[in-house]
Amino acid sequence: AVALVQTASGKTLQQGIAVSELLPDAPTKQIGTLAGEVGTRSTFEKVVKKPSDISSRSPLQDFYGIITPSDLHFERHHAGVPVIDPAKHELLIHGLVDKPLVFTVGDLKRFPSVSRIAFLECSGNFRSGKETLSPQDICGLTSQSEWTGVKLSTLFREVGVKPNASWFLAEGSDAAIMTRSIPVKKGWDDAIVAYAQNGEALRPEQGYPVRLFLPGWEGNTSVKWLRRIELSDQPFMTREETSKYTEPIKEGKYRQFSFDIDARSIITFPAYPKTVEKGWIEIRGIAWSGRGKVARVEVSTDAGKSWQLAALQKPILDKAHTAFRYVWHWNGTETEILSRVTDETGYVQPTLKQLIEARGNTIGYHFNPITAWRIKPDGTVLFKPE
Amino acid sequence: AVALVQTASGKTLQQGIAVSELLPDAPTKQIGTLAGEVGTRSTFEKVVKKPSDISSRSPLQDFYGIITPSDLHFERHHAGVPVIDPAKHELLIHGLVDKPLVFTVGDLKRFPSVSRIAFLECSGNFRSGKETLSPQDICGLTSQSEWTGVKLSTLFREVGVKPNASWFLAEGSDAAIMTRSIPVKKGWDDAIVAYAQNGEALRPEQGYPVRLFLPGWEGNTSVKWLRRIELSDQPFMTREETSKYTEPIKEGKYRQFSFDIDARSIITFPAYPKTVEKGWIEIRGIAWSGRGKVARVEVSTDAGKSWQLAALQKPILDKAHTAFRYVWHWNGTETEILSRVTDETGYVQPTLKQLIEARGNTIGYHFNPITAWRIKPDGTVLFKPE
Amino acid sequence: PVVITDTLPTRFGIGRLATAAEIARLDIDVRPDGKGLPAGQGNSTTGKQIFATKCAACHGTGGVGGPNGSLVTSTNPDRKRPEKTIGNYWPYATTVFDYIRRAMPFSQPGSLTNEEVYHLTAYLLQANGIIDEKAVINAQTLPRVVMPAQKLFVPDNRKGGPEIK
Amino acid sequence: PVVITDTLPTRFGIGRLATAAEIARLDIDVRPDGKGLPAGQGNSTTGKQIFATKCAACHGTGGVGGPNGSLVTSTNPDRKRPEKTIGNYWPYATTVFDYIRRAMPFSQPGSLTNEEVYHLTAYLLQANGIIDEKAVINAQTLPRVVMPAQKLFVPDNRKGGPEIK
Ligand code: HEC
Ligand code: HEC
Ligand SMILES: [Ca+2]
Ligand SMILES: [Ca+2]
Ligand SMILES: [Ca+2]
Ligand SMILES: [Ca+2]
Ligand SMILES: [Ca+2]
Ligand SMILES: [Ca+2]
Ligand SMILES: [Co+2]
Ligand SMILES: [Co+2]
Repeated sequence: AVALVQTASGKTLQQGIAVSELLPDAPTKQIGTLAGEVGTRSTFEKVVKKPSDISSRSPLQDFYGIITPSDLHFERHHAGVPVIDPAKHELLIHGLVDKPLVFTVGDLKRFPSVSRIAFLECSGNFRSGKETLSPQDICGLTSQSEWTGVKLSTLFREVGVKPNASWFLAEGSDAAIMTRSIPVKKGWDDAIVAYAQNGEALRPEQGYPVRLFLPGWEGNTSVKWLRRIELSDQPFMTREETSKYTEPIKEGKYRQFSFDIDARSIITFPAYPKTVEKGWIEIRGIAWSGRGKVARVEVSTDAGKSWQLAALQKPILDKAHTAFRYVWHWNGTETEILSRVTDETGYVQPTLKQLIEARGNTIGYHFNPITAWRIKPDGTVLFKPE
Repeated sequence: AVALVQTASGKTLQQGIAVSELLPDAPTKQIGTLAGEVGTRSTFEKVVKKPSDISSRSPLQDFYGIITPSDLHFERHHAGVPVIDPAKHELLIHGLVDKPLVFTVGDLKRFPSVSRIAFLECSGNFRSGKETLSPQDICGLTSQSEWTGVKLSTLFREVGVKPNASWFLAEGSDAAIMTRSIPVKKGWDDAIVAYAQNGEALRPEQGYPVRLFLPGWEGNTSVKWLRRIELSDQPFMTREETSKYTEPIKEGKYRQFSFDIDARSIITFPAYPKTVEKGWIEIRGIAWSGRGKVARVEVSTDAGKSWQLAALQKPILDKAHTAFRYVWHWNGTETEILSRVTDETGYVQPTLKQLIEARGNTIGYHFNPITAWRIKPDGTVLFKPE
Repeated sequence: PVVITDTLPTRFGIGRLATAAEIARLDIDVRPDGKGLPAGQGNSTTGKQIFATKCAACHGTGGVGGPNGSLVTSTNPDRKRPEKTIGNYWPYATTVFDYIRRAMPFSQPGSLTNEEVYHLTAYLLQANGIIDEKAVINAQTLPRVVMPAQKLFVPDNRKGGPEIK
Repeated sequence: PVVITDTLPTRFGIGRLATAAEIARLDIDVRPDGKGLPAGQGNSTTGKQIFATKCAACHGTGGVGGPNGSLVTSTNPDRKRPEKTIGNYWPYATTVFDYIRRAMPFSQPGSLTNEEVYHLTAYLLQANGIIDEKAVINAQTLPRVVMPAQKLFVPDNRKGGPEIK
């Protein structure tokens, strides 16, 4: 039915026409779903992690802001995700302590609590080798949550950690009984025994019901499904800090106990597989450092010849993914865009070449190079492996 | 089988015993779930909203920190949650503008973006009347997300809002075609046309694919499923700003266009239905103001006779739920605990009595009284309706 | 952290120009001054019949009672406070037209013709004693109807600071 | 915002004292100095047999190759760099015992007896040419085994600031 419609000033004649004919869309003509107990994700959204058996990469190119939806937080585990009944789970703290104690999950929640928004990144978070890699492929083993728990220092005081305790073992309750040795100082500084993530209990993939969370440190040290902490006067030299999570440096040596995550940034838009149109483009990305706050992010739109300061979205938090943006007018000619972060220690994100020069001709853990994206005249965007 | 177990120094004899007999739990003895595309919530967690047909209250007593999990964000809608195909959805901006424009969802995402963590609260967020009310029952129509979108001011510049435009209509694409009139100033100040929430696309219940987000203002004005904005030189006097969302004040008058959310706080632990034990208790809660930052939260553990400053968890953000904590030693005698927020304008959260004195003897929208919890000697906690 | 803003243009050239036709198709609001009211007209007698068929099940016979609330003012001795209705609480008559057209009947929103909405508006105003049975409601007359509740509404005067309002 | 900390006690009195028995049940780690090693002992001949039955399917015959990686150093001309194995990359022998006991065999973790773990440890050290076939591995001998790779490891010397390390 052709209908004469009203103008903005209501002048045109249109008697006897149902308003339904004036309205564009079905949603306005039928009552929607009533309120429920648990919300839903739109079925039009197909945002997923990319899993292997042992890890699953966050779709960084599909995210907005700095919070990672908990069910899209990257995964890395050594024997799958255990099913743990929180009523049966306990944390034992023993070794060089005055009073070895066992805490139920309920006990841990009774202590003074702390929350912080911080990233968690696997130190093996680097892939390269072909042009058709997305941010998720290159660097999807980093995610960010608001973590809540009890400070480990509070528990240290409760058990009375002895002065000669210099390391502690953190042990998980998964089938790998994952263990890492951690300097006691980190426990006093800012370690959290976390039981919540983004407002709710930890997700199973993230250590439900209790995990260690070591802000700024390589993800593997934030032992999930935490069941035991043993205070010691030396490291335990577990398999995860010897055979794994050690990396080659020059002269045939290997670096051990490399905990800090070096500062890194990546442009998540525009990035493969998305495409762009000529004109104004907001270049978007995230930057972070395991050593403190992001001080600055620079963006280059001319393959690294010149650099401009990007805007940083507040709040700029310590050891946290920080969103950066740079509004750019693309004239349609082929170019490369890059981002480079500087953290508050003055560390500037290196190029792959600088990293290889510094460490020798091998790629290992803690690779955080500047990522370049090629923008083709047709608007396709490709990763530039170096 | 009784097994002689090793001591911490490994001395006790225990040959021929499988380590499985030494280990407490099944999770360490079978490979867990492999990594996946989308994470899960532990089946041991039963945290849900409390729904009626038209609204659904967030379980504040079950939350940690300040981010509300998106699927537990409160709901309020007037004709259900519509199903909207983002490829078909458009936003029209017209009226007193130089250039009426239609934006696809993709168009909106191309503009410079902004993110902010802020609360959203329904101005009808108050229940009382019996002792067995939880924070969810009393005040569960408030939630907090990191919202991402384009500033409305950016779109205002794009369409060229005329100088004589003083109000705009925001219209939803639900079956109520929900509309509100908003002063143009709010559009220039800090309004966001949001398309994302906590890192991902808005959830359908929260306005997918596009909603208005007006920081600090009563939730109903943040029109969801936004399809149209019309600039005008006067308000439209829609049903939601006349028959609804107006409240009685003294002398038989009714307050209209009461946008700002007055500062409020609530203790979420200890609170009904949880119970406590004698000894150290961390009193926890959230505080917020629609007019800026939380300046201070005071807690009373003696029924309001004396007040102590609570610790505020950083970051303390503008127009955002802010977590507060107060560590208290409960000696087991009956008492009442209360919290009271002061915002940066100097506004102090009132008692119900003060509110009723100020507004006359009726309860309406924007009721933000101090909430008191009675702690009984047996550790049960009850709401104290006044 | 330095924020680059000087590169930002006023306009990004994003979005497509809206045609008059597509604006009109969506522009269904009605302002207190009548802007937005379509052609057509209604009267309370016809409105009463439509109401009985399409509305009374939810809003009661004659607009009083019903599972979804009264629309017509009445003196009900069972209630402490009078129910808020169009007669005693709605400050603008145009809102009646606007709201019914966009949202009612609840289970079939968007199904009424403009003519039906005019009739229903006329009926609800008449049943509330605001206009008489003979009155014709159209784009000219509706904005002129003065509602009893209009004088009750005052703007928000809260403004932060120590005073509780 | 003022933070109250002076009311905080050192100890909250939360948690229950761990008994020696329950500590021992969980305390399965083994340190480089041997602390944590249980009684028992192993030899490479027995270990070789257990390995063939329970491990070789994943780690290859003789610990070379296999879907889950070599554990024994070999010269494989197909590979640019030698595979990292116990022989060329593990700095401490105690880690072999600790890791196998806690995590292997991958599909049946926690199923080995301490004795079996000693045998397997002896075998993997012998196959890697670190101990000879006659050596007995137990709580006294294992910590004394010096691993070829131990000298390769250096502590992290990165510390922020402008230098790339
Ligand atoms: C199936 C039930 C149902 C039917 C049929 C129905 N309504 Fe409603 N009506 C409702 C509900 C529910 C509301 C409240 C909606 C809300 O608050 O979002 C309502 C609200 C209203 C209001 C606003 C009342 C106020 O005080 O704010 C008016 C006016 C109204 N209806 C008029 C009508 C008219 C006219 C019809 C018939 C054409 C009609 N209704 C048919 C259920 C119904
Ligand atoms: C079903 C397959 C499977 C079986 C059977 C198996 N393993 Fe493994 N093994 C693995 C996998 C997979 C890994 C890597 C685990 C990881 O990285 O988290 C591994 C790792 C190891 C490692 C560490 C290698 C390194 O370089 O870090 C050792 C040592 C080991 N296994 C020994 C054994 C022994 C001894 C047995 C038999 C008792 C055994 N494995 C049986 C799959 C298996
Ligand atoms: Ca992890
Ligand atoms: Ca809402
Ligand atoms: Ca209009
Ligand atoms: Ca409709
Ligand atoms: Ca030990
Ligand atoms: Ca095991
Ligand atoms: Co490392
Ligand atoms: Co209001």
